[in-house]
Amino acid sequence: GVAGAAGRQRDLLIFAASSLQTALDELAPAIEHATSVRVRVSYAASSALARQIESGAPAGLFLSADLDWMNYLGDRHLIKSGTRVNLLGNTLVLIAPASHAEPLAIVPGFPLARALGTGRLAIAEPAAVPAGKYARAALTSLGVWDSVAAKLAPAENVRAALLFVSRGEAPFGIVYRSDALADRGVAIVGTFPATSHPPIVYPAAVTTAGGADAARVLEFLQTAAAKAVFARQGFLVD
Amino acid sequence: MSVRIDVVHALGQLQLNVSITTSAGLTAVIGPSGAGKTSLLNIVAGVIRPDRGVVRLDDDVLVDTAKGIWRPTHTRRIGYVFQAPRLFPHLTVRRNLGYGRWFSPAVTDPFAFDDVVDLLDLGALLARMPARLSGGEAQRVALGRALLSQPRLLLLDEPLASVDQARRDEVLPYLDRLRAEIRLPTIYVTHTPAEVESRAEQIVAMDRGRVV
Amino acid sequence: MSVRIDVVHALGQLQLNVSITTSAGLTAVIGPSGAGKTSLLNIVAGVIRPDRGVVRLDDDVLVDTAKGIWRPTHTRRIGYVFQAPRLFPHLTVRRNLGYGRWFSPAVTDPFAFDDVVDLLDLGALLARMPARLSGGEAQRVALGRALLSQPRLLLLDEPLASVDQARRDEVLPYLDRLRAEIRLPTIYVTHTPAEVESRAEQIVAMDRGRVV
Amino acid sequence: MTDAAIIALSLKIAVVATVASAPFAMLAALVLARGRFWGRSLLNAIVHLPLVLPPVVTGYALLRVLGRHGPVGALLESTFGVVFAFRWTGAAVAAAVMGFPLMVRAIRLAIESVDRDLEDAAGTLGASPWWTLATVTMPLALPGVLAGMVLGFAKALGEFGATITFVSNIPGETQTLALAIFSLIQTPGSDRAVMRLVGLSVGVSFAALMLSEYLARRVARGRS
Amino acid sequence: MTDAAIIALSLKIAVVATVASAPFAMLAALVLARGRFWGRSLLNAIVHLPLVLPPVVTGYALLRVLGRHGPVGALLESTFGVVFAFRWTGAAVAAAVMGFPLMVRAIRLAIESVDRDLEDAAGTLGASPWWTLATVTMPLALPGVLAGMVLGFAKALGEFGATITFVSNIPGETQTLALAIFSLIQTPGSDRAVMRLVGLSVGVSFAALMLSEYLARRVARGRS
Ligand SMILES: Nc1ncnc2c1ncn2[C@@H]1O[C@H](COP(=O)(O)OP(=O)(O)OP(=O)(O)O)[C@@H](O)[C@H]1O
Ligand SMILES: Nc1ncnc2c1ncn2[C@@H]1O[C@H](COP(=O)(O)OP(=O)(O)OP(=O)(O)O)[C@@H](O)[C@H]1O
Ligand SMILES: [Mg+2]
Ligand SMILES: [Mg+2]
Repeated sequence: GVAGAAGRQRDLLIFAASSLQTALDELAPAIEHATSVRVRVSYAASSALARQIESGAPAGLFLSADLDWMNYLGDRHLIKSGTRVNLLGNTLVLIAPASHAEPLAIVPGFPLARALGTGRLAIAEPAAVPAGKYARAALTSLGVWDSVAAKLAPAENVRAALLFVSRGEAPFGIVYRSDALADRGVAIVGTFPATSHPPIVYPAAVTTAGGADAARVLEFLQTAAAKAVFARQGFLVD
Repeated sequence: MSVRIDVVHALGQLQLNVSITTSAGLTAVIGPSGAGKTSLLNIVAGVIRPDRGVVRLDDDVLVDTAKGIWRPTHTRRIGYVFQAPRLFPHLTVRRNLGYGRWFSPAVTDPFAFDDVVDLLDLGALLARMPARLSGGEAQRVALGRALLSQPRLLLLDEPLASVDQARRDEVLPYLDRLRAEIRLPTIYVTHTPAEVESRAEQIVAMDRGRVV
Repeated sequence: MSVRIDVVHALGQLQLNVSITTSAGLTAVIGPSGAGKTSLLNIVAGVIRPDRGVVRLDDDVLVDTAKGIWRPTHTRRIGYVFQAPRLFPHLTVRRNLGYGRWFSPAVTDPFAFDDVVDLLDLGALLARMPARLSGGEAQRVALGRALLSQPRLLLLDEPLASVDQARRDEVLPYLDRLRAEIRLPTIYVTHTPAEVESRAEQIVAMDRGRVV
Repeated sequence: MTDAAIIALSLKIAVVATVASAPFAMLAALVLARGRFWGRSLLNAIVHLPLVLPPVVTGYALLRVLGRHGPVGALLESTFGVVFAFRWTGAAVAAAVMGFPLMVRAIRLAIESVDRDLEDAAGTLGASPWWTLATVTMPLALPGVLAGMVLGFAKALGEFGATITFVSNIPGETQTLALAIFSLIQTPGSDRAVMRLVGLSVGVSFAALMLSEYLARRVARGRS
Repeated sequence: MTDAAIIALSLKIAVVATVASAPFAMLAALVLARGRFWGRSLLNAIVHLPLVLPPVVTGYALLRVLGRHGPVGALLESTFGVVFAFRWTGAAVAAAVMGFPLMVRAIRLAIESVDRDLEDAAGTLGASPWWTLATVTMPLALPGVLAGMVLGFAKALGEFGATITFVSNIPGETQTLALAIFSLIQTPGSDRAVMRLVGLSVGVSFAALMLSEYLARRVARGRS
């Protein structure tokens, strides 16, 4: 048994989007200390986790990188809607290999296609992965999507996109600031205005299987102490 | 025991068409290479299903294509020494010899294991794997294996082709004794008519699929 | 041509220890099952590497363990009809027969393909796959295949064991003729001394790994 | 989780997956090698499916069918109390399913190369087809069974997509070496840790391969 | 991309991956089956690596080695002008690498079951070891080569993790069926479209399997 089994009441299984791993792993001891709940975290793609919760996964708390999949669970009454919060935010940045990074002003119609030349723009899969969806929205609102749409290198997730840039395979990439900060092989050459894309939100909620422990942990994640850790990782906290 | 074989079977260009009845004792089948001797034994043993015909051991109908009867090989209790030894490569000589005994129903055992081993001089080979046998040794093991399965009919396809004269002269009288004591009828294919001339109660000469 | 064989080789419990010299013509090797006849041929052909010893064809040293000489099988030009036919199952009879000709250096061809096919009566089988041959047919193809590879020495391991009398009586004189015409020395293993008694210029009797 | 615990869990999952699926793989291989029935091609296609589909799809299908709310999963839970969802047993199921086509192919190939003449010989000695199978065909196909199990085991060690989709990535329960490596790869700056786990994976599989080669050599030696 | 274009690309990648890696797989299988040299166990382990490691790791390794800035990738580009990064050729490389252990195992198993007596016979007829290999051993191992190629092809169709990590998911260039399915499965409410593409995958592989079984039957029939 994972959570909820008799005698192991103080164990909590959290389902969290992969991109939260560094921060949550760092927070785990503090969570245990503050709430006396021992947490175990399963990191995977938000889509996989949401479908697992739908199939009765014993997770008490879900931290998604994606509004759509949280909504998916909400529509099916699989989360306690009262507990849902927008836990974190993030910023979208344009990155280049650290070795030859020159600032590029991100304004409507900025010459990204020309800067790319024959190279490709590494982004997370724009049809499916949240970071890719935001990137596509931002480029569209800035009027440069059409000029780069044929020059994309869509990756499985943000980290893979990051890898393409840090390995120098792609001259530019679009990732979250939190990811860009974590990789010394890349440099941020520009930041997308928050207005250029829908707000980047990491929603969190206690699942219908979750109990008081889950609520307490979620509460802790919203304390200043927790926020400081998230902020240090590059997330936006309010 | 009488064996009745009356079958028609097409083998590539060859049309096998044989009708014979043999009664207890030794039946020799002779004939040139490609005459259909092996195929005939295969039909009796149940390894080949004939296109048409009947195979009977006394009243026991093994094959009757008209009536749709076909007794599977393993229920026929017919010992068969193939033209090649076909030993089980993963079993020692001892276990090859013992393989058929699992299924032999008899309580009394006219073919005592040790007798057969002595007769065929297999004592020194029992622990050997088949890959380490000489050609003649392998063929003797195959013969012993068939004898030890306690068949009610024995089919021998040139069983002594690579067995030396001395041993041949021992084995043939032993087979005679077996036939005499337990009335084990035998069909014996050979290229060396001399081997069986004096013993065979019936000689079937085949050529091009037919009895001539 | 003279063949010098002087080897020692351990085979399980058997210690093969043979020293013979044969000169042009037919050498018969006889002896009971397990005597080491096949192993001897294997050593000459290069299929087995002897523990110690020398094998020479005239001045051509094939094996000399003391000097570290070991000529690989395919460079020896020794035709070998094994105890089992060992036909290539994926090639037709015709291509089995032709297999060795790829490598035969001769310009003149004393073993004309058609002659061999006629002699061994293989004409009707040329398009057949080996799986569809009878035991005797397969052995004839193996013999033809070895002859057609234009060897300078022929090793025959009971090549006529499952060949019928009539054909045997044809093949043996043909082999005589080959030996006479092109001086093809032959080492012939058999259980039927009668087969070679009148022909063999030398008879080597083996038992338990030794010449007796 | 310590490295040792992750390795122990991975080994448990891989061994259980390989051993438990071997009989089914033998059966499927046998039916494909020897059966002459109408649905054979279909069975063949189904066996190959986990290879052909992206692992995520297989994992998703497992979740749907064997999950707590899945038709088979619910049945198993209510009748036998067996739960695969989010348990190590489920990870073993995912690994077994993904390795299945590999095992079946190897075993089938070996069965197909068994000399039918030997089976005929067993028949004339009184062995029924089933007994012949057990005492002649399968022993002779043993190298193929071993090769299949090696492939299945290696696959089980490396399986990632179907496992994480079916039973998630729960430390101590379903987080195998492959999943731990994936998690670490997602974490920037953990190249060192990734290399360490990759090294462990390689070490475990190297040991398994050596063992299998040793067994194969013993089988081969036993026949000469 | 239309479904037809995705299928065409997937087939191209799978066929090229399978055909191009087959000779290497035969060579590796041969060396493993017959070679007696010191590094044999090591080679065996290396061949199995893509099976043992999570596909993402393999993709990552490919990127490091064969990427534009990887040691081999840079060399290939400067000497031959060959680029794998973000090209369909790179997807074929990823598929080939992932399918390699499967091909090698099947071929090796088949080579090991070839009767050595036949090779000896070829030798006495004057065939050198290499010629024997070409005219006896490999033809007799053909069922294994076919089985291996089927496994490799199926794996190439389903390969996902290494491909997307190495050459990304570019429609019309590197987006195979498996990658297209992956994109869809991450999108809520796309079950229908996923089912359609899965159906296509199954159809393609079914056709490939039928073809391979037909070829295998022809080989077998040619020998009886
Ligand atoms: N690999 C091996 N290991 C152990 N013993 C072997 C091996 N090969 C052959 N022998 C044994 O060596 C002896 C000689 O074998 P060989 O095949 O040379 O006999 P042979 O004279 O040809 O007999 P046959 O007339 O029966 O063919 C036999 O007793 C055989 O069992
Ligand atoms: N599967 C088959 N397809 C076609 N022809 C076959 C098949 N099996 C055997 N034959 C042919 O049928 C004929 C009879 O074969 P069989 O094996 O019965 O001969 P045999 O009398 O035993 O000969 P031998 O003394 O040479 O062993 C041969 O010409 C053989 O080539
Ligand atoms: Mg015959
Ligand atoms: Mg011999």
